[in-house]
This record gives sequence, C-alpha cells and structure tokens, in this order.
Amino acid sequence: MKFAILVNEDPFGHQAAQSALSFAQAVLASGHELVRVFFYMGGVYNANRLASPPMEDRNIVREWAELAAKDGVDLVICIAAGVARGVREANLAPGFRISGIGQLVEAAVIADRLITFGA
Amino acid sequence: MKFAILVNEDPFGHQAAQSALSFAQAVLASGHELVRVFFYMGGVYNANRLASPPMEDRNIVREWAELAAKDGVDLVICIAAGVARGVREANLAPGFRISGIGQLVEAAVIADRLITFGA
Amino acid sequence: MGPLHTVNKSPFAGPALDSCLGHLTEGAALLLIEDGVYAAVADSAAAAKLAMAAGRYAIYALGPDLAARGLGKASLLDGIMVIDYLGFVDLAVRHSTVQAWL
Amino acid sequence: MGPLHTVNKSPFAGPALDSCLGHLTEGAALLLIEDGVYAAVADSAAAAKLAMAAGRYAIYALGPDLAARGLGKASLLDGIMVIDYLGFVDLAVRHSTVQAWL
Amino acid sequence: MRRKSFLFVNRKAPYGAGRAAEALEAALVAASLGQEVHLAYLDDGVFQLLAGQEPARLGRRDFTASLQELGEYDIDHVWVDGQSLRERGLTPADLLVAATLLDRAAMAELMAGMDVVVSI
Amino acid sequence: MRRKSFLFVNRKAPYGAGRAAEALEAALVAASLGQEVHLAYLDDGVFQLLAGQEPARLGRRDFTASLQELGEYDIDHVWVDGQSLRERGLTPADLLVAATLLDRAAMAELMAGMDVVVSI
Repeated sequence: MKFAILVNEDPFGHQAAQSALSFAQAVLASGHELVRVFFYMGGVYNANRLASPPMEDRNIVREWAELAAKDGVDLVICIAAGVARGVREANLAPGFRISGIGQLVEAAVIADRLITFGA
Repeated sequence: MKFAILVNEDPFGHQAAQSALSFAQAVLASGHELVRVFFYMGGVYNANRLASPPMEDRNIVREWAELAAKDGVDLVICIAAGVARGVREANLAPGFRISGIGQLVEAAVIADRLITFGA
Repeated sequence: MGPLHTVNKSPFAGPALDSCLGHLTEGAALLLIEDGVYAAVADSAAAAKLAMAAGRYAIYALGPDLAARGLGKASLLDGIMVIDYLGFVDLAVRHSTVQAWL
Repeated sequence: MGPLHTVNKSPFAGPALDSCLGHLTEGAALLLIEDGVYAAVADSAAAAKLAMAAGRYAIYALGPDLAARGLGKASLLDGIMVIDYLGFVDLAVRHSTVQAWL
Repeated sequence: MRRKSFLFVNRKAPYGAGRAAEALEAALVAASLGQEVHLAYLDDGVFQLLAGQEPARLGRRDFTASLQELGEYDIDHVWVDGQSLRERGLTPADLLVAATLLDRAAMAELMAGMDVVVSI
Repeated sequence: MRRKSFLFVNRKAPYGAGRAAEALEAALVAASLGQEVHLAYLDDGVFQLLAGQEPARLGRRDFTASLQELGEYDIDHVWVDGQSLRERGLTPADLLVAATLLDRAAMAELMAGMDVVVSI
C-alpha cells in the first residue's frame, strides 16, 4: 500500500515530527511504499542542516536524511514556509528538496493513505 | 521601572513573539527601561537572519533588530536552544547575542518585572 | 497590589482560564490577550465563569487582539476593560508580578 | 472499515478527545498517541467518557508513548489495546482514511 | 491527476497558535489542481469564519479575503458544526461566508466519506 | 547578584508539546546562581512528576534524573496541586519526588508572594 505523510511541526517544540519519523520507518519496515513526506509550516525546520540537537537526543534531521539515502523517500519542504523561516537550498539537509504545496496534494492523490502529524 | 521579557516561541507558529515585540515597543514608548529580552526554546528562531516572511506580514526578526539598534535593547538567545535549532553566530540577525540561561535569571533579578510570552 | 495574570488561550481550547480564575487573590487582576480574548464575549458559554470573577477582580482585554479577531465591536461582558499595549505596560507597573498562564 | 482517528492531546488539556468521540461512525477506530495516551489510564476523570466509547469502537494506545510517560505498567481501561508503530501502520492499512484530531 | 475528495478540518482559532491561513492556502492549491475540496469548521475553528476580522492589526496578511472568494476557486462545500457555533454565542449571520450548518452525526458521516482528510 | 524568590510554574504534560526539560533546566540554573527556587506543578504539569518515565523510548534525554537530585541543587520547594493529582487518578505515591500538596488557595497565596514567576 502507498503512504504519504504530512508533518506540520518543528522537531524540537513538539513530538509530532518524532512520531512522523517513527511512523515512516514503520511503513518501510512493513514493506509498504512511502510516496512522499511533505513538511509544512514549522515542519520545514526538519530540513534545517544547521540544527544540532544535544547528543542524548534523537537527531531527527539526520534520521530523515538517512531515510532518503537508504530508502529513496521523497522529502519535500514547502517553499513558502521555508523562505519565511529561513530554510533554503543553502542550509537544506541532504535528502530534502524544496517545492510547492501542490506536492502535498499530489502525494495525497497518489497515495492510498495520508497521515498527518501536527500540534 | 525596569522590565525584562522572556520569549518562548518561534515568530511564525504562534502569536507570542509578536505580542512580546509589541509589549517591548510599548515599554520603551512609556519611558521605562527594557533591561533584556531573552529568547528561549523556539524563541531563538526570532534571531534567525535567514528568515524572510512574506511582504504582507510583519517582519519580527527585523523589528527586534531595530529595537536593538535604536534603543540599545539587549537581545539574548539561549545558546543550547540555538545550537539545537541551528541559530548560531553565522546566521544571527543583527542586534542579537548568544549566551546562557543565566542571562535570563540575571535579567529577572535586575528588572522589577519579568513578562513571559509563550504558547 | 497583587499579581497581574495573563491568559492567552481560548476558554474553549483548554483549562488555562479556569485554572487562572481559581488562583486569583486579593488585589489580583486578569488580562486576556491573544486567543484569551474570546472569553470576553458576552454571549458565549465561557461568559458565566468570567462574569463571576468580574465582580471581584479587575478584568482587562487587549484591544488589538479583539480587533484582529473580529471582536472589536462585539458586546463584551459587563466590567471588562479594553486596553492597548501601553495600558498593558501600565498594568504591569501597577501590579507586583506578571504571571502568564501558558 | 471506517476511518482511523488519532488523538494526540491530553484529555485534560483541550477538547480534542471529546470532539473526536462525538464523530466516531460505524467501523471507526480510535488510536491514542503522544499526550493522547493519558486518556487510557483507568482511574482518571477522563476514563468515563472513553469507557463508553470502548464498548462500541476499537480503541488503541501507542505503547512507546505510554512507556515514555511512565504508563507502561499502568492499569489501562478495559478494552484498550496497546500497539507499536508497526501496529499503527497496520491500522492505517485496514481503515479507509486516517484523521488526526489536531 | 486523479480527482479525490479532500476534507480540510479546521479546529483552531486563528492568530494565536494560528494555522488558519496555511490551512486555507493548502485547500486553495488542492482546488486549483482540480480536486474536490471541502472545508469543515468545528470547535474553535468556527472563529476563523467570524466577520469583521482585522488581521492587519497584528501585522498579518488577511486570509479572510480568500475565504470570501471561495467560489472563484470552485470550492462550494463549507461545513460548520452548529453546536460549536452555539456554544460560542454565534449565529450564521456572524460569519463571513455562506456555510452549511451540520449536526455532529452529519459532520461525522461527511468525514467518514472523504478520500483524504487533512488537519492543519 | 541579589537573591529573589523564583517560581517556575509547570502546567503541561512532558514530551507532547513538552517544555518540561527546558523549564527544569532554567530552574536549575537559577538555583545554581543562588536564587530561591520554587517549582509548582498543576493541571497536566503533574504528569511531569510521574515515576517510571522512560524518555529514552522517544529518544529524549531523561530530565527526570535531575528531578530526583533537586536537593543537590538546593531546591527544596516542590509544590503540587492536590486537585490536579486527584483528577488524574494519581496519588503522591505515584510521583518520583517528595512534593508538598497544596490546595488551590494555598497555591494562589504562594504564587502571589513570589518575586518572579516564570512560565515555560
């Protein structure tokens, strides 16, 4: 089955991004297809290459990047939300790309299920 | 009278930073002293020089910077929160400096009032 | 004077207002800001609990936050005073501390 | 099967759970995640409303979120099933849509 | 692109922790891509529809302008929970859009019948 | 630095939209700078004190370890709202710290008597 995921929140201020990441990993572990993860609003901070959480904490940005490298998951951040918040090509973490909200709509159309994680 | 302000949130996801900024401007307009504004947790995004909100929206980062330039307000972001979220010297907006939570405690001791804005 | 309490949440979205009202003391005041201003509207289900407090404590609402939300001309509960940011600063000066009910 | 509903807020912190429970339909299921799992504890003031729904709908709670919050060994309401993320994926597969009560 | 039914669920007041503008933006994009778009407002989300909002007072873009032009985006389905309105002392006359009031059972059926439900 | 009384008010559950670790961190710094530090837990904040938490399950640093060593930071004042505990089906035996239960009136007096109240 085909999944798409929407992430609305910063990985530091709310658990939503962590939950989304764990869900994404479980989708792949279950042998399903993950069509795309779309990062909207504060979710674009998930793609900030400059983020460097404390050693004891899970490194969400890096784990997303690994998901892209290992499983080819398409990670897309919203361009308008990214520009507003200062997440751009120059500081984009590996594995992410920048595009418009149309990519969220397209993902929801292609996928059998859209799962939203937010505050 | 001496004021200190604590800002806990990202300027985009919550109104708290806008309220804090308006309050800070009113403190100065009233002829009171603003000892320090301390930015904690998501509040450190207020100091992200890369942020570029849409033209129609208030530019919070720039307005803080103007407050520092015009009125000499001490704007301090929490170093631990900043490192985690990728707000560092390299992308720090003008007028801000980076230091520890001790600066919040000190500001609260020096000031007659501490006002918190958060989610 | 006692503390100034600020509430920035809708009375329908969580217990912040209820909890704050339960902790007002002699001389305390309450200032509704951000989504907290929805509690100030006269006809809502949240009005009753605020009306009780309005008899004993000074209650304020921030004008710009009311106006932004389309409540600039709404009829507010009796006794609620609308102030601007300069008034907020003035309240902070006149009260001993400011406690935000986040 | 009907929709899978997820609730990620504490039942004490806002109306998400109440509102969700009011919108369950035939074949729907409810999954408690993040702070939503506090609703699963047997003795709390939130238990009654969830207990009613537990008779009519399948209700799940996410194990890692329970454990993180110190509820890994707490006694949960009768009928609540604890699952992990693989179980969450499986539920999403078996239901028509997934609706998050943010 | 295949056409699906999308429901955008709005349960939060605007401005505070506001996602009102972003939710609407996503809905408009979905509509412009030919999707069947429904907007639902319940709980504090009904405050998003209140007439007379002045976002400029907070230095915010006026998202309510787009709300008043939904027809131009071919969005004809705006659903409001009647109970949420009443609890807040509001009536349909207080709203800036023509919305259809639903009771909880009808709203629940609507939700259950959608291809995609988006919460923002 | 002058010594003031600081009250750190905790009203939110940990982890979800969690500020528990950050609030505690600020309190520890205040104590280490010689301030008189009080911690208050009410509403969902009492969940921060629940024994048996395993933050590692979410890949989070264990802030409860510091909570169990408050004495070493000279923080002796941990106040819990009794009503919030009861509503959640909890008793003092469920908590990982020795806390003093207060009723609402006593908590309100405590709050009103502080030099600085910090909400995080």
